Amino acid sequence: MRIAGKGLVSHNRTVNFSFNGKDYMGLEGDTLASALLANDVHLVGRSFKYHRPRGILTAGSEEPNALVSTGKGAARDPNIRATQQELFEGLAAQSQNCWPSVERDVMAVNDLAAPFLGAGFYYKTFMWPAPLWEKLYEPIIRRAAGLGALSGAANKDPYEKAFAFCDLLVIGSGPAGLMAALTAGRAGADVILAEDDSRMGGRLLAEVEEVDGKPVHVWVAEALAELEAMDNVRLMPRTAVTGVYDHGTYSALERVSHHLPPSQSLKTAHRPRECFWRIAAKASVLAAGAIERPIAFRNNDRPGIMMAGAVRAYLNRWGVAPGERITVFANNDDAHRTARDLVAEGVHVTAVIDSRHDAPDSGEFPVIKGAMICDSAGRHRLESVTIRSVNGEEKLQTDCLAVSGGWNPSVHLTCHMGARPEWNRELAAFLPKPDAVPGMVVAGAANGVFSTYGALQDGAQAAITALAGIGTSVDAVPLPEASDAPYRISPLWAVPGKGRAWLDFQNDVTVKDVAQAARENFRSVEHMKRYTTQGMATDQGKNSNVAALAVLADATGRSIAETGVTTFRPPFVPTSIAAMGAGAEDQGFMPQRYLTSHKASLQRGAANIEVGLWYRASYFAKDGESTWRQSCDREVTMVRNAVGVCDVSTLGKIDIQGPDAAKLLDLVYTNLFSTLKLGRVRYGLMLREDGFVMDDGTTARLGENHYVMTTTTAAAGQVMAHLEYLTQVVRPDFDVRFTSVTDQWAQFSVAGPKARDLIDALVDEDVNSETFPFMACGAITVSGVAGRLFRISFSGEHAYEIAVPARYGEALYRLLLERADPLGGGPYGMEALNVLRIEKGFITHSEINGTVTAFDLGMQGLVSKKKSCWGKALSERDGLMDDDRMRLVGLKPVGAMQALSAGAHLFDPDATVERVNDLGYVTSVGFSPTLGHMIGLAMLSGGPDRMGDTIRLVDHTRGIDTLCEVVNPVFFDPEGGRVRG
Amino acid sequence: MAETEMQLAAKSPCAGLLPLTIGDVTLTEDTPAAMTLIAPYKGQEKPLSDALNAAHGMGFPAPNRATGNAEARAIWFGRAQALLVGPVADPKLAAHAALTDLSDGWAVVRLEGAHAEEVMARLVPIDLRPQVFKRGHTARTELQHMMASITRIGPKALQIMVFRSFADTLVHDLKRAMEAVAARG
Amino acid sequence: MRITCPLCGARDHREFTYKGAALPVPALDSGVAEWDAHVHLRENPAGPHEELWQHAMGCGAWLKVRRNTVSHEILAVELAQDAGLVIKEDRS
Amino acid sequence: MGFSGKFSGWRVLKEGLTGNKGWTAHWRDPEPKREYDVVIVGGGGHGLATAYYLAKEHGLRNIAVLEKGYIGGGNVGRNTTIVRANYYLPGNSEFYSHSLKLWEGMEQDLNYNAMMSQRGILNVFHNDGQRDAAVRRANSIINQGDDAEILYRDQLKKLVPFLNYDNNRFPIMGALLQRRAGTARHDAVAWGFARGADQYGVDLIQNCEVTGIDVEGGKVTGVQTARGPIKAKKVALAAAGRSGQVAAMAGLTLPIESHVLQAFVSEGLKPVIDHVITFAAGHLYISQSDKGGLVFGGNLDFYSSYAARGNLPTQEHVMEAITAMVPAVTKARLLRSWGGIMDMTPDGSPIIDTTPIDGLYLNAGWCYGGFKATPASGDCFAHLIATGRPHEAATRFKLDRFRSGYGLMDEEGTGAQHNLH
Repeated sequence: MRIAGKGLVSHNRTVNFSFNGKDYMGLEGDTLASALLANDVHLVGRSFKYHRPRGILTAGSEEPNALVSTGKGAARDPNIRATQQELFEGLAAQSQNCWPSVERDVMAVNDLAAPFLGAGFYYKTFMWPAPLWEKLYEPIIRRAAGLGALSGAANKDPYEKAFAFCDLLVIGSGPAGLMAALTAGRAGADVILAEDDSRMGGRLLAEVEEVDGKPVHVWVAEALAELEAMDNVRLMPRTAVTGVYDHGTYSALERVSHHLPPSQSLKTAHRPRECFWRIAAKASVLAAGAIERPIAFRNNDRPGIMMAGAVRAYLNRWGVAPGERITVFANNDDAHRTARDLVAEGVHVTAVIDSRHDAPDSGEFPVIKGAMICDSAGRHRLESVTIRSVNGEEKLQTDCLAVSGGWNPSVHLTCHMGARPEWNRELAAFLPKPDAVPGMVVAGAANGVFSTYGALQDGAQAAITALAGIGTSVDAVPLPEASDAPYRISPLWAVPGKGRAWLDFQNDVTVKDVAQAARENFRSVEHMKRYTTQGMATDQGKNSNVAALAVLADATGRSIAETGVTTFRPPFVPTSIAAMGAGAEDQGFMPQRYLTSHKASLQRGAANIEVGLWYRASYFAKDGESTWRQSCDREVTMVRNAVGVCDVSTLGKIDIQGPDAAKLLDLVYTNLFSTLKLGRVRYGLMLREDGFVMDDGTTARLGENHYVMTTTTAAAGQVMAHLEYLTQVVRPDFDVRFTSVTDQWAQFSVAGPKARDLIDALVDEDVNSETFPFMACGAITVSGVAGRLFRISFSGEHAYEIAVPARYGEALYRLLLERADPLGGGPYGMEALNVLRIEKGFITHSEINGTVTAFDLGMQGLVSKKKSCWGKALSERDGLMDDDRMRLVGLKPVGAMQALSAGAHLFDPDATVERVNDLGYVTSVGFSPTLGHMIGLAMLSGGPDRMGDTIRLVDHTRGIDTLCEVVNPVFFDPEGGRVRG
Repeated sequence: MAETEMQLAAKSPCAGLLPLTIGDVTLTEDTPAAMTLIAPYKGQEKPLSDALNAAHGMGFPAPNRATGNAEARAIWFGRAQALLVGPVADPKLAAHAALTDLSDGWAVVRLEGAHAEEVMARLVPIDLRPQVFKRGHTARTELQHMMASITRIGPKALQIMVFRSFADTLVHDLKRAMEAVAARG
Repeated sequence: MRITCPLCGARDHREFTYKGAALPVPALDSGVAEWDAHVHLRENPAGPHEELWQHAMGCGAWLKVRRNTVSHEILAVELAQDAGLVIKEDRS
Repeated sequence: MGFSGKFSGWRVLKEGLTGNKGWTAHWRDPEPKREYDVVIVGGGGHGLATAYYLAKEHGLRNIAVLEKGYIGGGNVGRNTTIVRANYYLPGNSEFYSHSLKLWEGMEQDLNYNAMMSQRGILNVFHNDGQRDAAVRRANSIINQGDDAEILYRDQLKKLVPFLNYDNNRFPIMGALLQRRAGTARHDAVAWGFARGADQYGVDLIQNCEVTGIDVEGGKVTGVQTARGPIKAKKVALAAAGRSGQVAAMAGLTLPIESHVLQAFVSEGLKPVIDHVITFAAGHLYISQSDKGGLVFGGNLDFYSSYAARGNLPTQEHVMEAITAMVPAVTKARLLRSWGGIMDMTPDGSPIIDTTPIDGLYLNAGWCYGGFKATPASGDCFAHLIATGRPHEAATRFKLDRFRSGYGLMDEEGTGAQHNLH
């Protein structure tokens, strides 16, 4: 029921919305919850296990009951808190976890079976017969459980992430937060004030009182205007601080456009739905307020039973009375204000039922002292409550019950770094442990200071203390006058009696469940939580934890302090995966690196594959070629018979200079480089410190103290970090400098018998076997551009790699292809490159898979005996030199047309195919058009000792079971005549 | 031996991608004539700085600082190295430092406009607000998942560099952030 | 976590990579036992721990960081080049 | 049948009709005795399973499990609940194969429903190299006698249509499927073994931190605890996460670093993911619990830590991976994140072995494979403790393998840097 003119909503601006398909009207400034209550809608959802009817309990993000779905199609957003969702024109929301409707939910039958569905029942049954778990029991349980449903479609809404920095982060904008921000802001500190609510002011927005002689919301508006005007203060409404991390790192979730209708225009099409903030704050003030807690009694979960503070908030902020005959049930003075404010607005208050015998008479409403509510009635809406007092039990007609079991300070964020809150007997609440988070000062209700004046004072002091901690001294600011009423409470957790009394509303955990858990020896608070699921719902126990552990303490005969709390962990409010993962949509997950030849390759029909972060051409389909194999075979043959061009710029290139450059190379490579002559290139192998092969590649000596090292594409980053490690940690005495030049140079392999013809005709210099013998390198000029030429080969053919500054890469690539075409040549891709290298027994990271040694690869000859090197010591462990290790061999099929398979395993032909007989595996295979059959490389136990043996190759997944001959891994031109020719 | 003479066409890293204006923020490509990494040898920091001053008119920059001006700038580029941007490095510097031509190794863009820092706040984990990251300041950091160099070159202008091959992703990420900032209005 | 790089200042730890305990490097030829201990065995303290990080996405410097493994409090950071972990002289 | 009686559907009905008053403690809380034949340090899944199998398979009765906090409070209660046998290196293959077989009969054996759900695990691959590695792995699994299938894109699409098959960076090519793999209710595993061990008379002693290990003349004689000294003929360490700290009490330095691994759960949602799905790109694994929460995780935080909590970069990376790979679930909200402390070894594989100290046994180094190992770890460790010989399914989990170089089990090939596995 709306009260005309009351509250902070705009009474003259109506907003149309729908709930469960029915149209309603609300006001600007409403939440979905306040608008539903204004329309007298109380039944909003169903509980998790028993599908009990549920209404609105709270007025904040801790709401456990009133969870709805909004949005259509892929934009559907499940589990939206009605208490937080601001109303906008056209908002359409639906109830969840009910079918066919929230009024008639067939699963409500669960409630009848409740005696059999108590705490942990599922651990004790559904075990027979075993296969029925997956086939019957589990599907039923899964369908019954869960809350909202995802749409099933990819989320296309925009989200974003951002970073922010400040001296002081103030969390919460109630009296303590506002005073903290004003104190720090006036002193010129760099301040962020973050508030979960859409409107700043915190609890002050929900109260009728005066601050500084003005109505409280006027004071709030003035304070905000002052803060708004400060350049050094940033106000962040709709922003919940979700986590506290090490060294002043905070996470926060901003609901950027949940309160706006879906974007209709191009300008707002990219407007994020949410923003996930990473805030680095030198200090912080936690002023997150407190959360009111329910009292457990029989059937305390009906729609219409609400928190007393929430009832007051709906009245004072939104001008809504959630009932016509409202009853209050409390154990503290604060809840009496709810009755007072209702009466002041002419709402009928039946009585305040106060469990304390010494409860005050605080206004024009009856107070029944020393009494409790022990039951309620009403199917979809509260109709009556039963009062138990010294006079016995008595029914009272009422349509709304405002309950207060006291307030729990919001200590959650103080626990994110492992601290536990401390029990305060006087306040009957857990208070934050001092210095729980370095740099964080807690103030106001979050610190157990519940009066308005106390919170203002505490907030101001907290800012001074927090800033002093980072060396900034700040003057105290004058404090406004405000009420300083004491907080008086006498603990009451659960009303004794029969029946089910709810602790955790969403997960349907009752007092009985906790008592039963204790009886079954789940006495640790963690055991109780895990056994009953109390505190595991979407509110993470914000509404239920303290009462549940008080009930547990009672059941186990311990004090609350002894019983302790479970751990609060991030995030403080549930945070969408989309917000925390923003930026990773489509191509955003990892960067993409493109070759200078990328566009030209595509124009030649290239299919691309990703290699590390790079995109490379895998093959170039020509007209008439319908499979990659056809293209690959042609490209291999082209390289073997004419000339092929391949962009090899993805290989890591590291420019190394300095007097100790050669020493560094000798340290990092297994073989000697200090003996490498100027203008020459050498192949090298480098080891990890554990003795396994890290990478291989070539290094060229360009000058007296100048080298350029080549790494594989995959290991480029690892090798760079390794060199930094060696020169900064291991040998900082080396006078050597290096940097990545991978992107500086576009480098192309030109391979094949006609490679020299092509290169010689292209560059200004004479290229012949004298000027550029095999493994030579030098400067060249190509079409007026200074470049480099390396006579190296990864195909076994006469080959070069030609490099020019990257700006000329595309032009050179086009020119190379233009020159190759008339020679019968053309581009080749990764597939052909792979076959060419397998034919030659050259290794890639298919072989260097992190578990092989130089010995395994047959490269022990490359480990110099004249010097030591990084990784050599551990490479000489007995187990790594054992002849039975799996070692590199070639495989060719016995019977020409047999298929080989990478990932197949190897067995003796007369052994059974089982793990104990496993001799190795195939690393790489390809069809060799040169040889006319498939070839493969494999790691085979005792491999080199089995040359000529027949071995059985089995790939269950591809249905291949074939015999192979173990051969030398160099299939083609083993003498190497072609490469030198 | 080449039989023809013709110049290879040059292409900049962001060719075809920039310029771009979204809201009040503009992204353009800069193509400095030359970029040279200067890494002083042991004990050569002082003589190098002198030689740099003599040859190009600026000293070797301290960490997180850039020296020089728009025509010739020395940007601190990480541990024990700086990038000379603009002029071709005087070969005499090689007596004191390793010189490596990186003229083609990095994509260089300029982000300019009233909301430039807000765009960057969506991508970069350091505080680039003008009162903190002032003229002459530079940083090696990351932009999304890319290594980057960021330098303030004007009251509302930042220079951003990433490895050349990342140019596409750089523009993609900046564009996305520019759109989000503009959409907030 | 934020680590104060001696060169760059305080930075988010996403810019850094972690190697492990900061241990003096044995001589290359000091044999399997010493290298086994260096590469594999760890004191693994619950408390202050000296460890190596690299400011990989920043200036590239390797750092020796003294950090509490229980509270994550960072007690000291220095450039690894100055930390004296240098390789022992080979016997050969 | 023990203290808490036999559990069954009938019993649930009967107790339900009589007000659920008949349920009693699932295990006792005994005072520690002065001496035991075997003291197990660590009341997590492995320690409890060890006690259970020592009693059940080897007839020992005078056993205590000493737990610093509450039983099941370590990694068995803070993991992503995945059970699988899809390793490919000798040592791991036979061990996890054995473990999966034990899982399959465990609930009936323990008379405790741990909700073992053989819903299948999909390891998604994105390129040729990953495909070949998946094929090699699948063949290893089949050669071991377990089930594995390679599904290609179109087959996979029928099974899990909601993945992003055309991600620019990581298009999905196929997946390795193990149908017998799945999930289990992690807490219930600990409780089931605890109840089972208790029924054999094993003393489960909670809130009993071990503060010292007594060694005389190279032989273990007992332990010092927060509740006084306890003598023991044999002491078995099963304190993964804290192994280095516990072993140090006996003067041992282990090849182990402790690292934090985070895990995540979303709010409850109606069923959407029916399998466990892991991705070769981005180190992501995700499934949905029976309660409806998406349960997921990724890589380590990478730095040494004993704090059971993580930091943002890893959290964000995991969420980014989901955003890229499974955009259909990104409207789900993260409800809770937590961290577990992992014993990371140099090859990513565990240790079940004797130690240089007579009577002191070590079960450690589970990296993040500990949960699925729970029953076999208990069975094999119990075998070693009782007989002095390794169980045939755990002959290779040697403490000295890093020094000898024999039998290293580096499944990922990342080398001897503890945090890279």
